Amino acid sequence: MGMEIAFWILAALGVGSALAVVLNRDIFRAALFLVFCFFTIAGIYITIGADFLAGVQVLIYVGAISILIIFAIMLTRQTQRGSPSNRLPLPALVIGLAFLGAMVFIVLTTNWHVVTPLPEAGPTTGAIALELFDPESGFVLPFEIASVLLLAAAIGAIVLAREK
Amino acid sequence: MIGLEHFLILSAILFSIGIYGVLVKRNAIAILMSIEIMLNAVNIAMVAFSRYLALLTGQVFAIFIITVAAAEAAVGLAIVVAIYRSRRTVDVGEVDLMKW
Amino acid sequence: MDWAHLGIFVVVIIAFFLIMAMVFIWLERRLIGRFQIRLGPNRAGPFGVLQPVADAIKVLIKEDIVPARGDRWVHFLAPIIVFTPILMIFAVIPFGERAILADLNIGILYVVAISSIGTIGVFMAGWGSNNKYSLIGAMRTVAQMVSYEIPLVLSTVGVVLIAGSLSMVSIVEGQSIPFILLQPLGFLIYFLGASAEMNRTPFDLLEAESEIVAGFHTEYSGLKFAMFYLTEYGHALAVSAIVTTLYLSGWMGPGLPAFLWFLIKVFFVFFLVVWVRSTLPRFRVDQLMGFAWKYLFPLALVNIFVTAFEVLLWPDFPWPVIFANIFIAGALIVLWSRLFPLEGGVRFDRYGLGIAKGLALTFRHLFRTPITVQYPEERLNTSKRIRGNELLWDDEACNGCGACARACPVGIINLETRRGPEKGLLVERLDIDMGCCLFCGLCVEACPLGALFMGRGYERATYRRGQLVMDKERLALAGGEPSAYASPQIEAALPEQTLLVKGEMRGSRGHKGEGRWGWR
Amino acid sequence: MFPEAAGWAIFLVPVLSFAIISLITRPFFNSRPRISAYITIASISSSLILSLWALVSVIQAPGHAILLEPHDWVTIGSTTIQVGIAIDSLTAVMLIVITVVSLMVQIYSQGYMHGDGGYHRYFAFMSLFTGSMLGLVLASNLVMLYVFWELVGLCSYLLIGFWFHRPEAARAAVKAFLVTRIGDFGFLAAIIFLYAKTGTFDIAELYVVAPALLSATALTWAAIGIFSGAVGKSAQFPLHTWLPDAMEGPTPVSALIHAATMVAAGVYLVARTFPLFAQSPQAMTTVAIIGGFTAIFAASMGLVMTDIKRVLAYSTISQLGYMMLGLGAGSVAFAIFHLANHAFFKSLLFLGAGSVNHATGTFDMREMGGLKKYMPWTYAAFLIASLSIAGIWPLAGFWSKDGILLHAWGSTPVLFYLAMITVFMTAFYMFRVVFLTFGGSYRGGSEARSAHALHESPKVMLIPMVILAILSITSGWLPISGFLGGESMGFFEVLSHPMPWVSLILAGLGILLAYAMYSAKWLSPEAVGRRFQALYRVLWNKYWFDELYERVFIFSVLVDGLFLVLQWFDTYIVDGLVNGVAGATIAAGGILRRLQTGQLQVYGLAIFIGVLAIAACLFIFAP
Repeated sequence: MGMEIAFWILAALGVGSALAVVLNRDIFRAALFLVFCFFTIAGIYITIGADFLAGVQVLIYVGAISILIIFAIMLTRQTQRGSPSNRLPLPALVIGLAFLGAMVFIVLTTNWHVVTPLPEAGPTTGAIALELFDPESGFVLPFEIASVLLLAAAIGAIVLAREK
Repeated sequence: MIGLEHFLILSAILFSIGIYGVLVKRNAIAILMSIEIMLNAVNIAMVAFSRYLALLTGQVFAIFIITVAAAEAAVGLAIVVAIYRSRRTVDVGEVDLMKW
Repeated sequence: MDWAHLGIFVVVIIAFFLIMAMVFIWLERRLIGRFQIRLGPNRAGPFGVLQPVADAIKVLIKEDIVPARGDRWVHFLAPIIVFTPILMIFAVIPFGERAILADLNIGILYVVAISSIGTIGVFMAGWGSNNKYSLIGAMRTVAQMVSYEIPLVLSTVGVVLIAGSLSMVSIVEGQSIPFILLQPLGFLIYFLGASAEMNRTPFDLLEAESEIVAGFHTEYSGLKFAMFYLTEYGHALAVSAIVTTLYLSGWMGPGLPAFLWFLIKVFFVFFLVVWVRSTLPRFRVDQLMGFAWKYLFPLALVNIFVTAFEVLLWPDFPWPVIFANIFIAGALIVLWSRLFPLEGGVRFDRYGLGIAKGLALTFRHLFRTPITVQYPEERLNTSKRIRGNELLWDDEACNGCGACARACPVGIINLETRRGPEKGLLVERLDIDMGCCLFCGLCVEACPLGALFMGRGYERATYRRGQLVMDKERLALAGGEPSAYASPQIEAALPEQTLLVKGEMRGSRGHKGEGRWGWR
Repeated sequence: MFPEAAGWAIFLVPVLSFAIISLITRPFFNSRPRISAYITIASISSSLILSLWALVSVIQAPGHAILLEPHDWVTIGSTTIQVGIAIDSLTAVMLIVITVVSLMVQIYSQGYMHGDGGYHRYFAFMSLFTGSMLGLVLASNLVMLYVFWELVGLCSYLLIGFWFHRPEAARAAVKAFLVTRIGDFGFLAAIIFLYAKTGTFDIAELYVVAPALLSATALTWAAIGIFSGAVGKSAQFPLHTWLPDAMEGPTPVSALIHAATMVAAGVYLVARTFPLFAQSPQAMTTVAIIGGFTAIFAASMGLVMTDIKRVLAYSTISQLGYMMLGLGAGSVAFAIFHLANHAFFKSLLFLGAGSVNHATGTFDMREMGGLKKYMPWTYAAFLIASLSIAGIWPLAGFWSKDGILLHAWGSTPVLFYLAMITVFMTAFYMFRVVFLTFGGSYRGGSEARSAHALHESPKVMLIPMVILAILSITSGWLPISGFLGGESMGFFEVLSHPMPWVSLILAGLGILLAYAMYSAKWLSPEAVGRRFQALYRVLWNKYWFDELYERVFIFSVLVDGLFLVLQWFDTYIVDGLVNGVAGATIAAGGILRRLQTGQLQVYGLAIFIGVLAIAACLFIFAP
């Protein structure tokens, strides 16, 4: 019961803050709403029982990516101009709603083969680790590739953003 | 009872909001922010699947998506900063050197 | 754990947090005082324990100033967002065997994640203030915090590797040997990283008054400033608690109850923090980032590799590993600082001994008698030739020649005379406006009869300027003690100058009679 | 019994030496060039030992042939290309000739190339060449033979252009490569033609299958195709022009490649595929005519050249013509016999020329003279070789040449007369060389060399020459022709026939004339030149063949004729097509580029619309 209430509150807050992100003209505030949105999504992970992912979400998105975004906002000094819309709000709205409709339709009409009864949500950290690094069926190679990707991205970002 | 559909629809709503933001915002950073919302929406769906289909692979994928999102944010924002350096603007409408 | 239990625990934790923060504020001030051979606050309540309360009351009734054209909401939310995560950290701190709000199995991850939220608050504070110093300070602070967060997180990985769990309780229970012995390098990195996260000396240059006003909270006052202040000490408390949990085997210990052990260790860690703060000077700004990225970060990585290797080889960690790890840590620190000196050639193998000496010195200061003057009760033993803020006039000796009035460069000596019965001059009026006096002493030197003296008194405060104008009665020699300035005969009569403080001689027993803080 | 591995080792060891030199000693021991020389000499020595073993085995084997199963190399669909080696008497003789001459040349090269910057490279290429040449004679099928055929061509190219910084050398290398390619084209066409008709590349099989499956005309064309390869490689008329220019390479290279072995590969090829030729009288006639004509034609140009190596080059062409004549006259045995003898004395002549050059620094005979005094060993060796090539009894050249003449007399008397004239010419121009170089008094050499700087070459150069001189005398006494299936002649018995006397008298006359003109000065060469000025000019200008090829064929026919047509086709048809497509694309792009606004979000909109459309399509059309 508590989780249900939490879900509805978090979902409402998440959607609201996401809307604020795209509608707010003040880019800094939009970024703050984005942080809040990330935070609510972490909360939603907890309601699904993905505690490790919630921690990762907060650590990466709130702690790192948001900071990066805010730094970029500061470095580009675009706050005076704000974050206005272009000339496409109406087509974009139509497309967005069409996407929403299509996805909701698909979600509702598909049989998802949900496992019943739902297994008890337990700690996921160890299970994820086993899933990731299982030598038989794990994701060791993708994991390594992802780390190389991160390294490349870090170096690339430094090179790109460096003052010549 | 909260079911899989709830999470999927929440994910769809956030994704659509992200689409709207990507299409509408002029500021490149705002566009990147909208993209982050979309990625998070996908992650919600992934995690919901992993819970309701009892497959942890969904969460593993979410972790990879977060990794890629971090890389994307780093490189994307670096590009925005670099563009700002050379053109003194981050308005994607004004960055149209690639036309014709 | 039912809701009531949970609620009570939350209240207890908040109370603990607030009380401990206040204790820390008091403790830090007292400790720094003793480290610097002072007393620290000691008036409000016994030993000054009520000082934080007094501060709190003062701050609560101060005016809350919001900068014009600042982002009001952001400005308002910033202290809350900085404060809340620190409070939330305590949810996973095990105070005792079962005294923990939520034994999350992602304990450390939770701590790291939650504490990273604070950076957003710092940013908001800088942005909302609409002040370029605040913003620059905030950006630098955030950059510093983010940079130091990486070695900090990496250093905890070593602990997690050995304990095999992210849960705080499991980590504590895994410490049959305190991890500080198995992870000396990790402990050092965590300690330094956490100090930087807290913006504490030697990493506090971004909110140091002498550097950049007060950094991101320049524009904060009143309750909001109090929140920042509270956060600072709450953060220190949190870090102490986390270090205790991760490296000092938490609540575990022989004999005493668990909670007491926990508290002792927390205080010990905080003592370390204060000790370092009161000893070391600040980093230079160009060395700040270099220290995190070139020194702590690689060492943290090496620490992970070494630890992982040891976990693979000796899963139960026999005791020789302790010495091996201490040796590895020392060798790494010396080698690394030799190989990669920071900007300006700072090499910790050169300065390491100096740091140790400095720490030893401040530690010795703890056991010395403070030289603080408890002012109204105790007075300074003034110099023989002090020029106090008064003048003394000898009615008998004065012949009204007016030399003093002529000598005065600012012309504040107002002398009126009349013919006396024996053809001498009688002083009708002598007014000196001490509010304008330079205390240059020319009048004293000009007096041919030695009728005018500088006084030794230095406590002449009035409510009005007019009250500073002395008349004949108030200048009378009988009212004060003349200084030996320009008066050799008085100097000869005065006792020998000893220490600065009157009464009992103070100072280090080791330095008795050397007059290190006064004039002989 | 001769093991198969030993057969493979014969040519793979030098190839291995090439690999070692280029991959190990050249990069890592660059300052110790002698290592490369030793490696090369060791590898060729082992090849020589293995070849001797092979020879002994072949002699003992029934039918004088060692049969080895070929191995599959590449299978493309139903076509299987095999590699295999076969050793019969022909191969065995060739193996011995190649390894002996190559070994001598390598030993000699140590002295000749001493101090050259490309020492490693030289020996690497020489190893590769020797290996390829051995592979060429060992190959049991046409594909493998062709591979090595091209490899020796490549080595020839590399070694002619060894001093590639000299423009003449680079040009000569390219010329050699291109001219031989014309012949190779015919050869390749013949291989493919034969395969198309018979379905096999195996030479031994072809002997049996080809005459049965191919019509007489087809066989003739196939034979002529193969012969065209031989014409190119052996520098027969009309593809002879590259060989004199190839003298730009180092002299040991000329000795090995352009005198003894590679140029003889054409002769070997015809000999190897002789059963095909034997079935076609026309082909035989063609070979004989071209051979005979080349012999006299090249000899005539050799009469007037002043460059010692060019004289030798024309002489080589001429002697190769002899061999072809012998083949055309139907005597494989004597053709190969002559090949072997020629290999020894001609390589000796080249080595002698190199030795002379080593001393004087020039190849121009007008600047030599009187070297007899300074270089007695070289003189002796050179004289022996000259007598041998002139066909003086009982030296090696006599035996094989007279065998060929005998056969020519038997088949086509016209060619016999030409050959007889050639004998005279050969004797004349060789002794012209001897007298100009060694007789008289020293005339200067190149600028920096005065007479007292003249010296005999070092031992490392002389010893190979002495060995080759011995072989030049004695190789004719060996029963090679008999071994190869021809008749052999008794040592003195041969003098009882009239024919050898005729050729001996003609050779003697040639020597006498040379003596008269260049040693005794009874006749002034200048006077003779003026007397026959027209002829002299023709000969001096090499019948204007280079000019003919360059001006007429290349510029008139190709550049102004065929190329113009091709260029028109290229410009209007090919380019027109390409430009038309491009123009249409540009026009379409001009319209479509309006869509490309540079506005990222418009593209994004399009992408999302597209995704929606795809989803809709999936939903509508999916089952």
